[in-house]
Amino acid sequence: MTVQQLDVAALAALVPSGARIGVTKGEQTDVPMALTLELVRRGVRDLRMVTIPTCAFPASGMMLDILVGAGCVASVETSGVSMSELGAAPRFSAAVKAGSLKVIDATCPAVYAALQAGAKGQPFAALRGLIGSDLMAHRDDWAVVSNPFEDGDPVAVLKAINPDVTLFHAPMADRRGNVWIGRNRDLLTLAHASATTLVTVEKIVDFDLMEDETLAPAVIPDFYVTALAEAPGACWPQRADGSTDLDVVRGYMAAARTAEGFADWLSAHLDARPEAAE
Amino acid sequence: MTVQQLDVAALAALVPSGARIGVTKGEQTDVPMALTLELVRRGVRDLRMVTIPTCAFPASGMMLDILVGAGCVASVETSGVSMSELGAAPRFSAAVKAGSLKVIDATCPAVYAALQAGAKGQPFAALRGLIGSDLMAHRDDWAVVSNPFEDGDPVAVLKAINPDVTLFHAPMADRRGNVWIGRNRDLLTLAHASATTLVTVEKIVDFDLMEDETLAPAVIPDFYVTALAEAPGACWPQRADGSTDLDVVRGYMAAARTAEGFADWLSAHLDARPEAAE
Amino acid sequence: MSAGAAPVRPEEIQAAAIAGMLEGARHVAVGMVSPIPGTGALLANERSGGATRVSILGSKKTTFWTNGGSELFDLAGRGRLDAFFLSGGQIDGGANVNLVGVGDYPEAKVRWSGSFGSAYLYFVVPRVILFRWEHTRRTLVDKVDFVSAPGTSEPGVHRPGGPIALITNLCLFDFQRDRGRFRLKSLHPGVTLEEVMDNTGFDFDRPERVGETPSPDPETLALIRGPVARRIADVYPVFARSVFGVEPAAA
Amino acid sequence: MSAGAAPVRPEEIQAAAIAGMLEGARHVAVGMVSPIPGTGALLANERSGGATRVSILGSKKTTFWTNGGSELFDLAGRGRLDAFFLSGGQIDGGANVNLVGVGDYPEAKVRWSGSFGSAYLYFVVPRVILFRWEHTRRTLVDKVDFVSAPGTSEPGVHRPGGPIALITNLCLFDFQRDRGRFRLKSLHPGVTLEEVMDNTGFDFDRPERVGETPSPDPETLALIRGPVARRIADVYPVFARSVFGVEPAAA
Repeated sequence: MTVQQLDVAALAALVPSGARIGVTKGEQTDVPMALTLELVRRGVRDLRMVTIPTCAFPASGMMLDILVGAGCVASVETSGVSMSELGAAPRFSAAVKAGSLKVIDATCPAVYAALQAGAKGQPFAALRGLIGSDLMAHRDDWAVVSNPFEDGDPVAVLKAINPDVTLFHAPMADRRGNVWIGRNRDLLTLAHASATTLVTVEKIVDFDLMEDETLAPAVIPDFYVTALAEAPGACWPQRADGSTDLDVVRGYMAAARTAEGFADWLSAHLDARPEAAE
Repeated sequence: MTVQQLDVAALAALVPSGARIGVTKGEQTDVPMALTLELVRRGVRDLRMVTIPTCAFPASGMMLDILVGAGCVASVETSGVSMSELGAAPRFSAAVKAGSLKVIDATCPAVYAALQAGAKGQPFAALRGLIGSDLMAHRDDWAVVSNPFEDGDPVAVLKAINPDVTLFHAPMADRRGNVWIGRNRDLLTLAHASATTLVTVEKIVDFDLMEDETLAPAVIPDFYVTALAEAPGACWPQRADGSTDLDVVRGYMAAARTAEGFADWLSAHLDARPEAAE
Repeated sequence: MSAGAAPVRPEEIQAAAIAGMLEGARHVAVGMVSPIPGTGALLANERSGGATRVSILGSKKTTFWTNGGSELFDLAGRGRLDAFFLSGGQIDGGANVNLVGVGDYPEAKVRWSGSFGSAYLYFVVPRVILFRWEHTRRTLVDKVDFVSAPGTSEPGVHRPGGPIALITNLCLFDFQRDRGRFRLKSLHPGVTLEEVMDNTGFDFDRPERVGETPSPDPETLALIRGPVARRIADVYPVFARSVFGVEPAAA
Repeated sequence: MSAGAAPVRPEEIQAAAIAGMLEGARHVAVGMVSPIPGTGALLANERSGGATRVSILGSKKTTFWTNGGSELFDLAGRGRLDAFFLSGGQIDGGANVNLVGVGDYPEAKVRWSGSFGSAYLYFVVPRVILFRWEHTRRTLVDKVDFVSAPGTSEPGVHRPGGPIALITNLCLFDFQRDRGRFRLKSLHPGVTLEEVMDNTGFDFDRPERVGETPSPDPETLALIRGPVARRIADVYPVFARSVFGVEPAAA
């Protein structure tokens, strides 16, 4: 079996409106910006975003902010959305203040624990902490139970997270569809937990990644990958070396301070396809 | 900080009698046979073995069988002990029949789930299945609870596993004590879950494993490693290429059919140090 | 290759029967020391043009895990493993499986290796195929001494999976989940109903007329003796040599 | 290097105070956008001869995870992370931290980024050091609008960790876990008690005589301005340039 190889637009076409979408935090070259812009072009609606566990790096915050600003998003389940040291995510903050975006507030280890349970196909995970936090009060998918192995020991349990669709960018794949992710292990957990996994990669190599015993440990095997696209630069404004073009993010933030500025930025960039500047 | 580098005997000296010992299943080059034979030489007693999740490959079954036969073991928590296609583990089977060894019977995914909870420092893990098995009836560290997120849905929960000491062999380490484990991810989970992790390695390399982005994803960082020894061949009768010298295992099994034959085999091999034939 | 030249062997009939139960499966896992299920699974893989993926455990070359030993179980928990094989020291008429031992547990007159993944996979894998190549009253018992994994579950217990069949050296049973009982499906060539009745320790249903387990057609036989035999030889060289006269390819 | 030449800066006093609270720690993690805690942690690392390991999040060069983003939390859950830093849009007198926003949740007059790992790490990390460089009644409030992470827990709740101190641009508070209240420990040089009282929205305890937060001795200052400044420049170049006049080393 070989994983379907498509172009980015065809990949994005597999994402239905209303889907629960998993995205990772953008610490490495994992931000699926090209896919995001295709979703905006398509006018997808009512996405229920789950960030693993945040979108709080400049490029990942920007990606989420664009989806929110473009009206594609119904809710965001997250432990943090920002542009990191550059500041707040403008369209996200505006949507929350306007009451047009539902935020399901979480805390990072709870997202991880629930996702790991999801990746194992188990119903819930136990996690220390949380008790007494207002986060708990607003989550009907978190509960406190008694530890059956210790008297008088309340423990929080969290319903498993299983996204409908996961989107990310990765350094490379092979022709069978095995995807190499380096140290970004969150991508593997997310692919295990998701019904559909759509991946853009910097390059497709001609050898079998699973045959190389130094690369194989960091591979997501092809049977977790629904479809992929070779799309160098699809993590723009992240660069392939893991750094981010902060001027792009600053430019975006300046524009997105207002709804009009955001609309202008968006139409300019949807036309220019900056994410596909090959 | 640099991890202590010792010889195998000094490493084994860190294992106290009565300790709960984690070992992996021996699918790759992970069987800590040299450490095992040192424990026997030292006359360690009352070990509570936890196999992750089995010792049912020829070399791992043999390792566990030697510890049991030498009287080092009080109990074995396991989902399977055997020499795989070569047959049953002779001293293990004899000890169970004689009633001198306590077996805490488990099932593989339960061991993994409980170990993963242990690696996260969480009190328990939920797992499907198990309900109605006689395994459940004999485990006071397993329980059935109601899924708080679904009515009428009983779910098994398993108390976390945290070994006192983990023992394994790995392909290589660097001078800081980072250990490269290839695809044998169980070793990483076990090191996370254990209070003390003692490792023999085939070789120590002169570069920093964490600096190599293709090797780093399969590294156990030094801060999980208590001490290590460079000991090529310490996974005997496994070979560095992952194969096993089955004639050694067959020879052991023939000898260990009787207590006397086992004693002879043992004294011959404790003297000969076959695991250190460099 | 001389497909059809040599007489059909029982292992080939059994493997073909197994492959027939794997149609449409996306992913099939084969446990350790299971050469006939492995042959059946690889036959299903060949027939499907690779669409049915086969993972043979204990063989790095034929597994694709990158997340440790728990990945198989996680895959199964996610509903992504369609079929698995299970044997047992004892199997009873309710499809309960005992992999632990004979006697009043924890006392053991005989101690087997242990329950492995049975107490989980039996619940979550939709098509679990039981096999036992010693069809006797010692192995197929009225009631197992220890339930490693129960054949059926109480209502309310999450159980998308379970046994679908039991194949032995004598015959093939279907398992009826609603009734919690086996039903004889077919006798292997040359086996009589009486032989099965005499050697089975549990009660089972049977149709008016019991058919014969079909021998593989020439095309299937060619697949078994060709690509399947060559691939199984990499994992089970002793088996492949004795059944197919095939040696493993140089690694 | 000219340690002692330039006047001591507030950031240096704060970082030295932080380092003093990290003595004997095996592993300290520093969250994102936390240059002064980062400076303090690296100072503790230098002073300990490397025995105190420092992981600065968001920087691949200064973290050592190989098991994804959950590894930090797993390490903390295992009791292997001794110290962490936490800030908040609001912090109240019970050491409750609000990272979510101002207003009647889920309505928000102001929305902040979110709670990150606070609701967990605050429970399991033994030494959590709170910091806030804007010491005003807007930030240090009587009661937070939203509890991202509570300062104390009911008896019976597993809580090996919690806050030990709050450091601001004006002063240093100790947190008294038994009383659930802050206690003023020292005023930074040039800051008066009245200034602190006027700018603090919560009630706190104070000793008869409040001392001054000590300035780092010359040896410490040399460490801060030497190896620590060079290392912090790799992670927080803008901060290092403005405070220490140091540029990052070529990567």
